[in-house]
Amino acid sequence: MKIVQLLFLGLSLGSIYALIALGFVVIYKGTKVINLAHGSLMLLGAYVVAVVSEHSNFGLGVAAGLVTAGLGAIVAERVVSLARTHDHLVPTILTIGLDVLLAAELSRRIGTEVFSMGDPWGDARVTLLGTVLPQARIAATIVGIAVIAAFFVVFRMTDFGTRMRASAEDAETAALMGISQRRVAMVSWAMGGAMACIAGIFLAAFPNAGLDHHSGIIALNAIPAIIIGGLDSSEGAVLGGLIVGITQSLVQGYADALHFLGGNAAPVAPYVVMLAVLMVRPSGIFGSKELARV
Amino acid sequence: MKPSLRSGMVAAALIIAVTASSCATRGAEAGGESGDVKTDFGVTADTITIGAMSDLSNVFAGLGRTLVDGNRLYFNERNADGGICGRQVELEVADHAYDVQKATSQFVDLEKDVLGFVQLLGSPVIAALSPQIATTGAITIPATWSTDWIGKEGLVVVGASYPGEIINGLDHLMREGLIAEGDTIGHVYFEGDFGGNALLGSQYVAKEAGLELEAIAVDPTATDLTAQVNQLANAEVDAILVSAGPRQTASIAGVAAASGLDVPILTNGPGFDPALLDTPVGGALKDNLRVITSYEPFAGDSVTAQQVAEAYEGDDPTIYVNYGYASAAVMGQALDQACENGDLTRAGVASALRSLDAVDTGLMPVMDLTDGSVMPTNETFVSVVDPDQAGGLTVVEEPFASELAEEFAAQ
Amino acid sequence: MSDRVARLLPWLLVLPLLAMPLYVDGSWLIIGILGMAGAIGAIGLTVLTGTAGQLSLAHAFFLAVGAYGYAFLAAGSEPGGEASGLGLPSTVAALAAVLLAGLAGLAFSPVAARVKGLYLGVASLALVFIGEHVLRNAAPLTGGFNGRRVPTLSIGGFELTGRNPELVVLGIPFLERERLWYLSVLVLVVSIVVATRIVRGRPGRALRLMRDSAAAAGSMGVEVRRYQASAFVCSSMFAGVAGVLTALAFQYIVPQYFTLLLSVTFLAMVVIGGLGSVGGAVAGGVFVTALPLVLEKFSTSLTFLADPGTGGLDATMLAHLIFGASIVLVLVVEPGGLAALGGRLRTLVRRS
Amino acid sequence: MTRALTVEGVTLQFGGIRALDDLSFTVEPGTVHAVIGPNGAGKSSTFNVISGHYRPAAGSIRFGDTDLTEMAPHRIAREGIGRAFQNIALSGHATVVDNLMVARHRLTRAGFLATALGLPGARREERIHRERVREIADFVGLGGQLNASAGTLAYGDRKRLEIARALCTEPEILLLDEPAAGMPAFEKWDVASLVLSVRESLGISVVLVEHDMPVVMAIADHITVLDFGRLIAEGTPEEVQSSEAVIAAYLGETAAHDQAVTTAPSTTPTAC
Repeated sequence: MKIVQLLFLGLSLGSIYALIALGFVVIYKGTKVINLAHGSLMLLGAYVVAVVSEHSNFGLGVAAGLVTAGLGAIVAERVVSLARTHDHLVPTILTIGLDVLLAAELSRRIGTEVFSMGDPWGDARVTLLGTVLPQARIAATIVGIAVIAAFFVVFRMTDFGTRMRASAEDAETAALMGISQRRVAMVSWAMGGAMACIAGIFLAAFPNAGLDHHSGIIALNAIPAIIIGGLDSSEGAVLGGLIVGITQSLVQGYADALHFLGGNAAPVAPYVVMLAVLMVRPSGIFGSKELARV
Repeated sequence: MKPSLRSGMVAAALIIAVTASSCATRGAEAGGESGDVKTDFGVTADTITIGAMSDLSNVFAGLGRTLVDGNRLYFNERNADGGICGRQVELEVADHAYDVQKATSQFVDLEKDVLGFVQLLGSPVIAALSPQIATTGAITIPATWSTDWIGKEGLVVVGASYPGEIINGLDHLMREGLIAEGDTIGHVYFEGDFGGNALLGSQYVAKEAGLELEAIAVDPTATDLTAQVNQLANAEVDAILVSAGPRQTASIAGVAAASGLDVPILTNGPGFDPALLDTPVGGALKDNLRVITSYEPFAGDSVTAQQVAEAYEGDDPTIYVNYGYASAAVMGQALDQACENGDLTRAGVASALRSLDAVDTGLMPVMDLTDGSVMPTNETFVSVVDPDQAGGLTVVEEPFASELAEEFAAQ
Repeated sequence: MSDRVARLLPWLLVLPLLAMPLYVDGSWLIIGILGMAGAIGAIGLTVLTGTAGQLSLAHAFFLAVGAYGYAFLAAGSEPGGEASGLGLPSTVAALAAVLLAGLAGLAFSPVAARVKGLYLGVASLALVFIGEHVLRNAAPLTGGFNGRRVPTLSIGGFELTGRNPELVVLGIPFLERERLWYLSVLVLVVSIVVATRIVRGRPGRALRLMRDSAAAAGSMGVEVRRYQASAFVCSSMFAGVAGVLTALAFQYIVPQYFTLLLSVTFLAMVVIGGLGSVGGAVAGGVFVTALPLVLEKFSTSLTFLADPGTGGLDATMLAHLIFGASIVLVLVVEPGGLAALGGRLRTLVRRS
Repeated sequence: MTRALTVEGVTLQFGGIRALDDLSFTVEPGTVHAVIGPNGAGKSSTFNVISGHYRPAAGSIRFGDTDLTEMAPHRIAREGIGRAFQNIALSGHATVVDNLMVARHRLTRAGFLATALGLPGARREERIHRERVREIADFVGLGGQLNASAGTLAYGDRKRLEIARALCTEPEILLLDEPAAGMPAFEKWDVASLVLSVRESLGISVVLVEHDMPVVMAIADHITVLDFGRLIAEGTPEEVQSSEAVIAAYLGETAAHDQAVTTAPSTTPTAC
């Protein structure tokens, strides 16, 4: 039964990683930038949720958090777009600068406090097939699935989704067809920011102890996920997130048997999986190959 | 613009000319006598400068801040009473932000201005600076209770060791009848000089008292310990030890309570942070957590603890205010002794400190510092969570040293 | 400006560096030494990321190989030591550690040759995490969590990073830091010369074309995969040198230093300096390394700074803000970084 | 010049689409050989196969007795096949002379170590090759702009630089991909005469892909005409001009073009 438990845990954790990873991918598809300020955006959103819900209620807090993280992401996108360059490396490096700035200010505000999210699930839990799962985590999985499903509906079926896909595939042609690159960029970042906020709420909620100034770095866990799945693949992000969650959970669960890996190998294991995937598929499982124009 | 050999030689000639004509501006080393005592570093006729290297802006900021507050409280008190050896004590605080590079550079700067260090926080920093501390001979009190650092020149670990705390804690649970021979205990720990060291304690007890031990290493970035708690639940543990950070303690307590794993949880001092009491896991901490320390919790019952609590002006006090005060008191008493010996040099302070066989700080058990190769005490308090108390802890068992802890320490 | 003066200029920059230990004390020297180590590491990264166009976040890992490699090779296996060692002569160990870093780069080259662009950047991230894991777990080699001591470097009994035999110059005792200072200046100058030659010479031209068009590089006879691997090896050897110097400066190394943060710091150095420019990398390396250290040093005299831990703007925070803002500003305002600013300055001077 | 370049039965496939279909032709030594055809006919693909960027599914490419079919691009370059790219593939920030020096790569040896140490051999080599590069730059008319950065050159000069760079590899045979594309008339004829003098004064065979028919007809010795990846005609300019298949293909170009777009492969395989 142990394996079932571990899979459950891995899936529930993986669904949060999937949300973070999807945020990365949406932004990448929209603008070809890996947003390395994602962790700080996540922290920003969750911080606002915590502060607002303390003074009013959780629903209002979530709304405020989503809006703040979305707006923060748009501001970030505007700054990134100021770098006029065709080199994809440059805007990605720029987001490191933004991350440092945002993280510095947030950690000054948060200081040594630990915020609770004020979420309705508290420390309640459910027992499923002998596995104890926190309700907040179940909610995370459900919300994660819902957000991801909604995203795919928007992406595949709406006009906006079509525009976004078009510009993801060939920005120049899309621009010629009258698709506003700028709007696509802003909306994709806003969506990415909002997803980060949702993930942040669940990463700070039970069974985690709450939000502190260091919570943002958990977003790093999603980085192997986006590479495993493929930078420009939404499906890949979801799959990658789940792979990372399950890998961590299994390696942790079988730590005794895996002792030759050294102590505490769980945080490192996803990176090993990532390298293995890259050796076979240099653009991830679902990632499209980079075109070589001669 | 390519440097050629010839231009290089011209430059070299210039360098020689410049350096020869210059008089170097750097001063000579400190030393000599000041008033009635021998001195070298950090002591003038009217001040003694003591250093504190802390983390005030990174992961251990909460701990570091209150620790510095405690250091300050003690020296302020002494200064108000006329100072030490007729001199006012100045505390030079440096914030290394848990960054080894920064700490290394700061140390060079700070070291020549201070007599010793009343605080050195962060195990990587302690490790990185340990050779330089040995070279300078500056008495340094590291904010750690790991046996890894005893017997290292210059470093004076104050209090009982992490494994000693764990052993006493288990002894306490056995006496309370909460665990017995044949039971299983779980130990969740950070690898390294904190958790890895504390694990020696639980391993020792498991062997000596016939307990089964389920040890799980976790990473400081792991804040969701559901998997670990499940593992402990599967092993049907009767008690959980946590030698990790406050977030890990909180997650374990929370998940364990939610899973119906209603067992006592023990942690070392660094595993508890009162800031967590307002989060959803606060209740679980209150029900099951016991904290084992060799220093009295903030606002404890002792006279000194009450005085310190009264004098404390900051927000959100933690138990480290008291430890900071007590470790400063150890330094203070070493300075008093050195003054009496007429030798306030680093070497003088070191030998004075090592002559103290009964240091009473008012907040910690009486300590014997004469043997640098063992911990100065094996006695610890046991405290439980009390949200109504400032600092969040209240003592349930006054300092004691279990037989097992004494035997372990003697090894 | 006459040709001769122009040729003398770079050497004139070295001049104050050589006189420095006579005027400033150990705390400034250590900042300088760390800055120079940073500069050397940054040179390596700018060759890889700037010239060859390969994004790498693995630089911290290669620094660690250099640092730990030196400590392991040079340390004797004395009883009571934290970790074992081979006891090689320290100069041999230092050179071997640099080679070892190069070998580590070579070992990664199958990935480097397969994976491109941002994927490579993230793939290289794996090395930092895996490396840190190994450093913590391979205790017999690395000393584990608590790290290990770094032996002094000496030539024929003269300690280049110690205090024996005694040496006094112009009334100033030359101790560890004074000696290491000169060693660092020497190594930095050599690194700059070597890197400049590589970047301007045949390998540099091939790497640049490879970055701009891999297909064209192939048709010019450049073995693209081999050159990608070579760039990695070359860059990791510079990182190895920086690692050895850092280890010598610290005298004790711990795994917690060689983390993702360090890799990101190096990336910031080369970006702020101007991608692909050796001079820029040096400027960026010194700036990024020294900034927090210098700010911290002056924090008490900078009255607008708050005391650390009070929630106001303290030195650490200010350093973070300047660090973050410089990355953003450089990339938005002057993508050529400090190197381009320097270029503009030169033009201005020449015109006037 | 003794070697002929023989393309024999080459088929190139992207997914289900045949970009080249059983293509065969021979470039005789010392000739200007043009490959023409409507858009999407497979001209650039032919070049990419010859220079090793694409690998054919069937068929072979030989240069004299040497089989190039499985060779990597850099090995093919070393065999003496030079290539100028259609979408200018220069290092924009580097100077003209550096862009040309990189083409000496196969003729020079100084590696990382020799360059880093500034060994005498490496310095001598650099000096000698700089001299030769200057000659070639003069030959194409860029002698006065050696130290300008490539990105700042006028379009026509960049095209010339492409050609010069290919020449700097000292090829036996030169592949020129639309050297006159996008140029005003007077510059086109400059390029045309440059191509002729490459053949005449340097004795290098030229394979030319070019859209501009008057230029092609004026300078080509031999023409291969492709349509949908297949050879539809070949011969001297006169023979080709009178070929009915060619006329049909070109007349139908508009229609063919549309068709080519709709059936064009959506992905291009990665190089190397």
